[in-house]
Amino acid sequence: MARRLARMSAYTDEELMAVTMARLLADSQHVAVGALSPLPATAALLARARRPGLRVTILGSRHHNPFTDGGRELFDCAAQGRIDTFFLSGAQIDGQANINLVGTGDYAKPTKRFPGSFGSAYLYSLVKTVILFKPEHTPRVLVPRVEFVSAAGVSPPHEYRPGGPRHLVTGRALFDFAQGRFTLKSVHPGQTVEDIVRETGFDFDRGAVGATPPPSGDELALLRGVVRREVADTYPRFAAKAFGV
Amino acid sequence: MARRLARMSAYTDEELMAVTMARLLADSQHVAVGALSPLPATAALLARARRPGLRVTILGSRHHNPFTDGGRELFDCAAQGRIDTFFLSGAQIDGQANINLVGTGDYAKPTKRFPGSFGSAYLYSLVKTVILFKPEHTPRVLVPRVEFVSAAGVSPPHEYRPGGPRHLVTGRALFDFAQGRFTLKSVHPGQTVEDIVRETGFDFDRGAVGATPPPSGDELALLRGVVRREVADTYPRFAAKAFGV
Amino acid sequence: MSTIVQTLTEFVADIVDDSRVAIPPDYSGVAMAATRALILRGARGLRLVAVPQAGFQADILIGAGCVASIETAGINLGEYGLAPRYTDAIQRGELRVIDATCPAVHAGLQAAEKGIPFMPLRGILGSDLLRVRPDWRVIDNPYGDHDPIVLIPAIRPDIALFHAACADRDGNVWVGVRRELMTMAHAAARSFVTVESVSDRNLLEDPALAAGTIPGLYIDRVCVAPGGMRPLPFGDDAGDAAALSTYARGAASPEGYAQWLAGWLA
Amino acid sequence: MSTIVQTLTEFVADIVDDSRVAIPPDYSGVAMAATRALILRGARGLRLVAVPQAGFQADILIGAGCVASIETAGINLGEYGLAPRYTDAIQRGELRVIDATCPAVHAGLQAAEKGIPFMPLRGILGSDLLRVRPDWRVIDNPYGDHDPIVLIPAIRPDIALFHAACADRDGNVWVGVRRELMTMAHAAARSFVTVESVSDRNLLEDPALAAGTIPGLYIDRVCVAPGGMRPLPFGDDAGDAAALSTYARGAASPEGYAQWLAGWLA
Repeated sequence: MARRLARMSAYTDEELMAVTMARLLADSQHVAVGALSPLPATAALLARARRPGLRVTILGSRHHNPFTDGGRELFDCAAQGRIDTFFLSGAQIDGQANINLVGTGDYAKPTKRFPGSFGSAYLYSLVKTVILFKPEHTPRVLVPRVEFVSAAGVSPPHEYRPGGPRHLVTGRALFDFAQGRFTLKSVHPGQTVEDIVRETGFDFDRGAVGATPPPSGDELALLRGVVRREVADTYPRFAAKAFGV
Repeated sequence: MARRLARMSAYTDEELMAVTMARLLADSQHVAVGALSPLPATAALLARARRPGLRVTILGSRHHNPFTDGGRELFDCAAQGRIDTFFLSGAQIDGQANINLVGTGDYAKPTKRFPGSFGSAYLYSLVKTVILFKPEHTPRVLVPRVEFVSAAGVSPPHEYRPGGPRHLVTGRALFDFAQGRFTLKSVHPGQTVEDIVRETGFDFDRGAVGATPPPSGDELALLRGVVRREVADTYPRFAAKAFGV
Repeated sequence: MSTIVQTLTEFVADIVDDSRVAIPPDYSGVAMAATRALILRGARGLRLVAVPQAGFQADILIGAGCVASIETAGINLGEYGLAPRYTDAIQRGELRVIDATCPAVHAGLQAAEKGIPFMPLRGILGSDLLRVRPDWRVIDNPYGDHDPIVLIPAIRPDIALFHAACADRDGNVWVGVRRELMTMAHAAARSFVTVESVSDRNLLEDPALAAGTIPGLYIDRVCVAPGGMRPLPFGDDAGDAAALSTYARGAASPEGYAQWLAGWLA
Repeated sequence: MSTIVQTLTEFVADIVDDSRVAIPPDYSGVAMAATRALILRGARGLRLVAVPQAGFQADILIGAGCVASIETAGINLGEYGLAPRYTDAIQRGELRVIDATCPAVHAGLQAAEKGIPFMPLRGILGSDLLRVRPDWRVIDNPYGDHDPIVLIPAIRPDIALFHAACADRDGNVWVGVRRELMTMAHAAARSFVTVESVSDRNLLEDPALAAGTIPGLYIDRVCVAPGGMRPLPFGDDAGDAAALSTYARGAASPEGYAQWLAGWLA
């Protein structure tokens, strides 16, 4: 993913996704990032570099993790409504924003077994704004219907659900999610709407589709400076390869 | 209470009660004492002075309180079955071992209001052995039926209740409690069975009623030495007046 | 975000009348200096939640007419006896008491901390507390067989008010083993904390101190008030036994209390 | 009572086959040296509870055939990728996976800690986890109106197994901010802890350290195992990235794992 595409852009795919995700954090006061999520961590730290008042909590980080009540505190904190934005991904994501982190085929004898649902089944409902992210944008992962619902995209109206999915950022495009449907908002540089239609396994709405703005010089300078150093603290392997020079 | 009775005993009333309570701790591995309970603290520390393996937890003490998970830990610990013996008292205690720590008269407009139930409603059911203690032994406090049940002495068989009251130590006597009835076990020096019947407001059983053994020389030496010093750490006012010289 | 305010007057300004205020027991971290400021500002209608029991602070506030109701497992002045202003206010019908039992208060706060509507709790069955607490429900344990169990609804205070040893510039507050203060801060919408001092060093950066620190995330107001728990004991300060004794004696009568209060506020 | 045992062989002797063993995640306090001793003793049928997710330790134990089942919110090797022995064991039908979600594991342990049969939890509704976890019940919230809520039954491990920085002679164990280790110890019937060192000073006597200390009341076995979490990072020890990488590469095949294991046990 980190290799430059043929278009010889001045930024990496990770940088473009991180910048796109960071721009979705404008209304957030407290962004939390789960374990093993270097891309969201990069986005959150970039947003914080631009807006120092933003509170960023990164699980697994020694410097951006304020929790002192054990592993449960992130989850308690989310249920208290003290976290505005969280990030989730899925081995499969479908058009109703259901995500699958468990496996394909029969649950008892899976054809493919993924690592597990982690906190998704819970946080997807409780954090006001969840941003889905998935570098791979193909019909293999963006499917009509996930084979196991780790966390449901939508809920019946009477169910307690203060939060849910609001955006999906992939390696090709940015979608919004509302009323149970994805809407294509912008395509990344080098992509066309037709590319997106072809590479997306589910049906989605199209309004006025824009072009995802590439990282600005300021954004790249921050990413490759302070943000890279902060990310390296928790994700040294990611930091070593995801950023341009 | 601390004044010597006319019988000019060589020990105080508190010392006799503490010794009597301490002797009930022989089967216990972990004795806990609630806040504002100097007499049980004295009994537990005496038992520990004689059997150093005994674990004694005294709420409010700086040296005998191992808890590090906040005010709830005593209660969680009790529910886990890790506390063998606890002590409770009551402004009223009745023949079914119900205790009243709330008030008399109409609940909404009490004739007399007591401090409150504290942890009794919970610990009375969950700690295997609860020892009731009450220096005053009169029909005023040992009543046929308490006017408010802070904590119930007995429960229907299907209710979850691993613990409950097993003994009652007063300024006059020692009772056991089983099958919903008190049985007089021994009367303190200077008391007769008739005294007990007259001063007890509820009906109780009598088997072979013995005489409560007075504190031995060893017990008094411990009480007035190490135990008094340890008690003073938490209860300086009590320690200053409850022990003989 | 945590704000460090300069005066206790400012500090208590946002503890508005009728707030539901969680307070710790006398052995934990009682904000006595802030209590004085609350009385000076003429606070009214406070709905206290004692975690889990109350003492001097509640009795003083009740005597001063600041309190509409108190949820508590019990109240007394420790070795100094009964709480006289509390008893008096009840008998005059001026105070609503919501009787609880210690673990139920803790469980209710933990339910709020976890963002759940209730917490089950063992024990309590057979107690008349169930009669006077209709909000405590009894259900059949879904995992048992004819096994009744009590449910305690979440307790969500508007404000947690307490005293602690130390805060830092980010509003992190060190409470050590007094974890009920942390639960209070997690459960309450906002937390107001007086401290002995403010450290220039971030408390969360020290692994030993971090273990006993409430993150600034939960802390809204901090005010430096050295000796802010006096006359109660706190840490290595043994407190002022004579002053506590004077209160207990004075507060035994309305006149004695009024005289004591005038002296305290002077 | 806490017993300080001299060797890891003694230490693991009482972690009998088929025990339900709670283990922490890779970033907490994993008892790796004890894991090696468990494999050397030929442990079988362990029912792991990952609190709340698993990593190297579980993958190694699974590869060695020690594990019958694992309850976990997820498993991977962090930056080193998927857990290969886990995936392989599932596909060969040799491992029972009890899928969870992180907060449900924490809630289940908290229920055990509180001695209650279950804990309600928000979220989860709509997830297929409810389909594969019939022990997670959905009830109508008694405090709501047509408000379904999930119940998580108590998780009561036989043994909590972890590594910590320090113990003292009374079996008190310092874990600092790693409070999930404390919850594990409270919830489990018995706790087995390896430590970097044993202090002659009582940890509870120091107010700063006490805040991060599990009382000896909950600790059954302590064994000194310096570097007992290696090759995982711990405290100021950054761990052995090369060794972790070697494992991840080797364990990709059964043969590679066998070779790696032989080297580790040698």
